[in-house]
Formats: sequence, structure tokens, C-alpha cells
Amino acid sequence: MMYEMGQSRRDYGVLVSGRIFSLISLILISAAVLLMIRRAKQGKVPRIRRLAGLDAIDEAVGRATEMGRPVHYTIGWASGGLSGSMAAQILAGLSVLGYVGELAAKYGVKVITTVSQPDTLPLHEEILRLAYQKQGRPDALAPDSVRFISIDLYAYSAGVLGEIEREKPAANIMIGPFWMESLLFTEAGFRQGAIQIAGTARTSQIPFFVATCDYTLIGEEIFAAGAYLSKEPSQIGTIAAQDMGKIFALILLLSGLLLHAFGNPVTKLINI
Amino acid sequence: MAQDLVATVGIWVAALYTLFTFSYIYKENPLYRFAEHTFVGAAAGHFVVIAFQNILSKGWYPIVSKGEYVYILSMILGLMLFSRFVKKRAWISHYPIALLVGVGTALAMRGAIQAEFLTQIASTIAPLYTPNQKTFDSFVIALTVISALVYFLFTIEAKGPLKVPITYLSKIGRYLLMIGFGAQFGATVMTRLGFVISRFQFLLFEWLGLR
Amino acid sequence: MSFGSRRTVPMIITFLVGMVMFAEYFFKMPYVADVANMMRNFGIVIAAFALGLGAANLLIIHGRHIRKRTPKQWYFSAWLFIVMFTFIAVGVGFTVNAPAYVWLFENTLTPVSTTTYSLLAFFIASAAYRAFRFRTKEGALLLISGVILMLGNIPMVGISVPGISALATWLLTVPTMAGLRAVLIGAAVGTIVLGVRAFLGQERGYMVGE
Amino acid sequence: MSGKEQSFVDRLQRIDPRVIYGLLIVVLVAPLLRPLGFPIEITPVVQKFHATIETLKPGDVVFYAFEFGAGDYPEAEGAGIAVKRHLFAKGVRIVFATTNDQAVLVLQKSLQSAGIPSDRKYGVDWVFLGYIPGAETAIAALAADMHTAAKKDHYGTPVEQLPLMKEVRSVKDIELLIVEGGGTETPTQFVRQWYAPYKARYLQICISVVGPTLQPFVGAGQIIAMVVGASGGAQYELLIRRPGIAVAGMDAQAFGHVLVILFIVIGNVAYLASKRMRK
Repeated sequence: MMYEMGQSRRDYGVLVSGRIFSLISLILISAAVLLMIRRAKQGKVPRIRRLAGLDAIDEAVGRATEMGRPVHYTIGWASGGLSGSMAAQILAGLSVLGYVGELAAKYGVKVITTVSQPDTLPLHEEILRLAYQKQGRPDALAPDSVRFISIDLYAYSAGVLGEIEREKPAANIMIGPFWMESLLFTEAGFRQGAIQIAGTARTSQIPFFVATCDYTLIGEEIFAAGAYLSKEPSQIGTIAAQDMGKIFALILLLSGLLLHAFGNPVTKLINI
Repeated sequence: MAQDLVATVGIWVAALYTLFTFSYIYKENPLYRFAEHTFVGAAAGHFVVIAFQNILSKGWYPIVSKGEYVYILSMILGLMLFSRFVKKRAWISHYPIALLVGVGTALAMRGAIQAEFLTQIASTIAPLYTPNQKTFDSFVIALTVISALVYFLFTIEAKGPLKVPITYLSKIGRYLLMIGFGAQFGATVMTRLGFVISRFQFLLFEWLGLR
Repeated sequence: MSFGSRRTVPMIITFLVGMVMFAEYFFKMPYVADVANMMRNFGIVIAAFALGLGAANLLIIHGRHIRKRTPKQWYFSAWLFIVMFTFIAVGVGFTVNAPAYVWLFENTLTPVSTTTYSLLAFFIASAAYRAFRFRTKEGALLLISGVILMLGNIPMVGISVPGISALATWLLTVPTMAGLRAVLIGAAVGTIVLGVRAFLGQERGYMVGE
Repeated sequence: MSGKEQSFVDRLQRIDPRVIYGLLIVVLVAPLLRPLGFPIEITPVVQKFHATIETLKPGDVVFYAFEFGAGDYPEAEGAGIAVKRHLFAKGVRIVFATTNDQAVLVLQKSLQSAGIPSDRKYGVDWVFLGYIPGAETAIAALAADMHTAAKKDHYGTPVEQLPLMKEVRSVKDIELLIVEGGGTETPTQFVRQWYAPYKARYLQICISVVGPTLQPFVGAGQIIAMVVGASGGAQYELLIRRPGIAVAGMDAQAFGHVLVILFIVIGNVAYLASKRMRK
């Protein structure tokens, strides 16, 4: 029943048939990345549209200041950490952590960040240290701000529930890859009356954040948010390159739908 | 006899841990913390045991009994990972990770372009010119995919002739995504209840024997 | 080794290994498949070692708690060590198939882990009650499609009210599927774009402590 | 409007979560103790899953990736057991493997509950390759060459010494792929590494949270059919005429769903009433 690897419907010499358009698409998207990063580095930095969830972070940290209670931040759980498939979401979460750290340093609010992936632990520490330094208050960073919980998802979840219950944060911010812990954390945050902002690109968890948080970054919005806050040209260029990829998809889709009556040429092209 | 006793003790231990964990829904407490730490320790111990088994079967075994000496290199690379605990030598761990990243990234990319990009696009392309239920579904699917993709454009400014279509499509995209998230949420209630039902089945039938 | 090559050599390794994997997939070339196969098997061995990293981290962190006698924590950390080493002793000594190991696994790890998950049953009930309100247009959409799905999942309703279960299935397989398909296409682009960055050496998050 | 009514409506809007928790325990436990046996409707997608397995002939080889850890196993437990029973009854040969470290022990439990027929011999009719670390890399390696990816089976026997594995080397020797569990990522990786290059025929068992996120693959024909969650499991148990734990839990599921919907209604009525009062 199975097809041979590279079973040839038609012989294209050294190229494996059925994968040729994949190769072309990969090359096109790669070219877009090179182009957009180069343009961004030359100063042509594209503008990223306004994201409501980001503005809300200021409000949340401000409220924590008024109430004199801490801000809880976590980037979620991801097997494999920085060398795994969730690395991009982790890095987006860390960019936002930098911003939250700066706000916290500015207002003098305590930040508690809980960590599940050991290899991100030094990054958490470094990012918060830099944020406090940037605000000129390197001594204000509490030594127990970064708390490693566990590499196991359930143990990490259980641990964070405990931390939220004990520390009673006024703001609960969660950006990164999330699994079943999403709803556990928002419920724990709700029990403490915290204002909650969350974002993830893990599709199975978006609904819980949308339903239970005050503000949500949906899917890829977290990457845009990360790039926006990092202000690094190459990161913003990457977001622009992703837009190019999506426009490529839109072109294929629209032309395919329009031309379908003429023998479905786009689908044939895709399958060469 | 002794076996029965071991099994009975096991059920009691499992039941107590279940209750300790459930106690969280009332309030965080020391019994819950006890269960939490047992669990972290158990999971880590299990990791080590499995790692040990796999290093033996996948690295050591082919070297000693099959003479595939090339795996010595993979064992060395594996050991190099642990250099990250020594700050000055952490760079050594970058070599094995570089290999993992290279293999993993390329595998993901070459699969994603086909399975998640082109195949998904191709199966969205359907005839929209014969009026029936199937065409209506195809239309809804195409509209949702297109408008949601537009919603996820971040650096494209809505201006000029594209201003109206981009603004509207993006809005429609967000609404259609919300319908989907609602449906996902609703579908999920079953999973959540499924887990607690299974725990209750354990407590009621296996522990208390109420059958 | 100089600082420059400490960064460059891993980047070259990533790039070369990646190109082998691409060549295997897109081109018909002799020997490449064998090299690619070996790379994958190397990946498996290295991943086996990586499993030990988490345990090493716990040793460092909880070892610190015990040494410093952190209030309200150190005795939990000590208990964690006891459990961990019991698992290791039994698992390495008798393999994971030994009855003693199965007993440990099923009566400590399993109940806590499934019960943690099942806390969600309570939370989803209270979250649904709070979140599903007719406040905004978006909230209304969330509410309506959520409730239709829940109704469709109740067996008697599905059988006695015609159309509900079909509508629930339609919601899942048409609009929901399509929304998630858009997300999937976006994620695929993201995977590729970030992959390109990794091969260019732009993504070096894992290179901590240089 | 009197202040008393106002406060009642306000209270309805903010019921203490613990009240909800308590009521949920009652409505779930009661039907477990006194089952009512509501009828269950069989859906086309579960039927398609069943029919796909029905097309297998005795002796065909199925690759069965079991990916549930201890934590996420329970909801689809019934589904997994029912599908395994179906496979054993069909007389197909099965290669089990996993890329989840905890799954090695969870699979043993599932096999024990399913009950391996006494005439099915290990090594000949079924094997368990054990845990292969490396996630997507491991999945790709298994497709290309199971012998070098696994080397030894779970019990320490070299793979080449197992009679069944003498005939099975790669995805090309497999008639059908079944993946049980694995969240959204592992099935996605199977689509990328088994379907995209080799067009493997692929069936999936998953929990209800994951079901929708895999729907795009079903819509595009990459996954043939799925059995989703407790309700899928109950349907499958009925299809093979062996009602089990999934059917037993369905009454409780129904009551639980009704309670959740009831609370949503109460919350909304109270919310709309208080809005009208304020006007």
C-alpha cells in the first residue's frame, strides 16, 4: 500500500518527484528571510501593528504596584527546552519577560518567574538582571525572583500552583508554550484576583487563555510581540519574512480557487 | 498472600496520593506539597532509569557486541552535554546540541513545508461554483483560512486599495477564530471530566470496593 | 580554542548536518541516505544522554535547599531525593519491568500525575461559568459554539434533539478545522523561517555560558 | 428594584468556585454508583476508523506508536483498549514502540487491560521496541530503519533476533500506522515523517483536547480517521461489542456536561438581569 520513497510518477533526474515544489517553496521562503533581515539591518525596519495584549502589560504591572503585590511571570513548559521544537515560543516569552522586568524595576514591584526548562534558567536570570540594570536599580532585584520548579510538566504545574497560592500575585502573565497547565494557572490566578495576560502559539491551549484571561495574544501574535519588544532589527525582519510566507500561501490559495475550473492547475503545481 | 498484601498496600498508597493531590482544590497545604515532591522525585528518577537503559542499548550495545565503533563518537557527544554544569566549559556542550539542532530543524522543515503548508493549501482549494452543501462548506473553509491568515499578518499596513479588504478580512478572521476557540473549549470539557471520572472510578471501585 | 571558533564550529556542524538531511529528502544521491540514517541514530544516542540533564539539575537545586536548610522546603527536598534514588536503585538494579518498579510507578507517579490533570475538571467547570458570558460580540461567539459542542457531547441530547450533534460536528470539522489550518500554515512558515535563522547561525539561544 | 434582589443576582454572578467543585463531585459520583445506561450514538468518523482496521488481513503488520504518559492516559484509556482488542481479534501482527519515556510502563498496563490472547506469541505476533529517545528525530529514524533506531526491544533482545522483525525493517513493510496519544506535537511529527514522505496509512487515537487541533490533518486526508476521547472510546467499545470503562463513564460525562451548561446559563441570566437592573 505504501509508496516507495521517491516513487517516480515522472522522472526528474536527480530531483525526487512529488517534492519539487516543496523544494522551490523552501528556497523562496529562505530567500525572503535573507532579504527581510538584510533590509531590516540596513535600517528599513518594518512596523509591527499594535497588539492590545501588550499595552495591557503596563496596566497589569501598574495595578500590582498599587496593590503592593508581586507579578508572576512564566513562559510555560516545553520538552527539549531551547534545543527543542518550542524554542521559538520560549524566546518570545523571554523577550516579554525583559519588558515586564523593566516595568517592575521602574515601579519597584517584585517579579516572580517560575521556570520549567533548566537550560532557560540562566537566561531568565540574565534577562531580569539586565532589565533592572537598565532602569538603574540593579540592587532592587530580589535574589529569589527566578524559581526553577521541575522539568516534568505535571510537577512543574503542581509547583507553580503552589507558588501562586503562596505569593498572591496581583498580575499573572504567561507567554510561551503551554500545555494542560494553562487553565490550572489561570484558575489559580483568578483565585488570587490577579489581572491575567497570556499568549501561546500552542493551538490546543489558546481557547482557555481566550476564555479566562483579561487579555490574550493569539498564536503567532506572541512572536510579533517578542520581536516588537526586543526592538532588534533582525527579529522584526524575521516577522516580516513570515508575513511574506503567509502572503505566498494566500497567493497560492486565491489563484488556486480562481483557477480551479480550468483543470485545477495550482494543485497540480503543488504536487510536482 | 504476600502478593495480595503488596497489591493492597499499593492501592492504599495510590489512593492517599490521589486524595492529597485533590486536596489542592480546597487549599494549598503540606499534604499536597508532599505529593508534589514525591512526584518530582519519581519523575526524575524514572528519567534517569530510562536514560541509563537507552545509553546501554543504543550506544554501548552496538559498540561491544556488533563492533560498530562509530557509536563511540555518539557516546562521547552525549557525555559532552554534561559540560554545561561547569561554566567555563559550557561551550563543549554546544557541539552535541549543534548536531541535535541540525538534524531536528532540517527534519521539521522538510516535513512542515509538505505536510503543514502545501498539503493544507491544496486541500483548501476546492470548486466553489456548484451550489450545494459541500460547496458551502468549502466556501466557509476557504474564507476562514484566508481571513485568519490575513489576521496573522503583522507588518502589512492596511492602506491604498488594500485598506478595505485587509481591514475587513482581518476582522472576519478574528471572529471565525473565536468560533473555533469556543468549539475547542466545548469539546475539551469531555477530556477534563474524563480524567476526574477515571480517578473517581479508581477511588470508588478499586480502593473502596463499592461495586 | 579561540572564542570565535567556539561559536563558529557548532554553527558549521548544524549547517552541514542540516544540508545532509535536505539532500536525502529532495535529491537521489548515493550514500547520502546512509549518512542521514547515521545522523538520526546519533541524535537518538545524544537524546538518551540529555534525559539525565534534568536529574542533574534537580540534584543541584534541591541539594542547595538541603545544605542551607531552607525553611519549609529542605525536608521536602530530602524526601524528593529519597524517592528519586529509590526509583533509580530499583530501576537500574532490576529494570523497569520488575514488579517492584511497576509497583512504584503505578502507585506514586501515576496517581499524582493523573490527579493533577484531573484538577482541571473542577477548574474548567468554574472557568466556563465565569468566562462564557454574553458580554461582547466575541464572547457571544465563544459562548454559542462552546455550548453547542458541549450539548453535542451529551449522548441523549445528540440522539433526542435532531441536528445538534451534526451541528457540533460541522463546527469542529468546518470553521474550527479551517481556523486551525490557517494557524498550522502560519506555524509551518514559522518553523521554516526560524530554521533558516538557525542554519544562518542567528538563533543561538542554546549557547549559554559562552 | 430592591437591594435584596440586586444582591441575590450579584451573588449568582459570583458563586464561590468551591460550590461548583462540590456539585461536580456529586453529579459525577452518583451515576458511577447508579449507572443509567443512556444510549450512545455511533459517529461516522469512529465507524471509519473501525472500517479501516476491518480492511486488514490476518498477518498484516501494524505499527502501533503508544505515546501516552501516566498523566494524560485516562480519558482515552477505553479507546486504546478497544482498538487493541480489535487488532488482536483481527489476527494482525503488531510492532509497538514509543517516543515517550513514561509510555513504556503505561503501555504494559493498557495491554494487560486489553488482554493479549494466549495464542499470540511475543516476538512472532507482536513485539515492543520500547522507548526511542529523540522525539521527531526518533520518529523519522523508525520510518527509515527500525532495526538501527531501536537496536534492542524493550526486554533487551536484539531486534534482528525477533522473528517478526526479520520481516519488518522500515515503514515500507508496514500496512497501517496507529498512534495513540502524544498531544498535538507527536501526531504532527508522524504526519511530517511518516505521511509526507511515505504516504503511510495513518489512524489516530487522542484525547478530546487534542482532537480539534489534529482535524486539519484529517480534513486533508493525511490522517484517515480518529477516535477522540471518552466518547470515541465508548463508541468503539460498542462497535466491537465489548462495553468497558469508557461506556461505564459516559453517564457521568453526560451529567457533568449538563452541570457545566447549567452554570453557564445561571451565570448569563444573572449577568443580563443585573445589567437590566442597572439600567
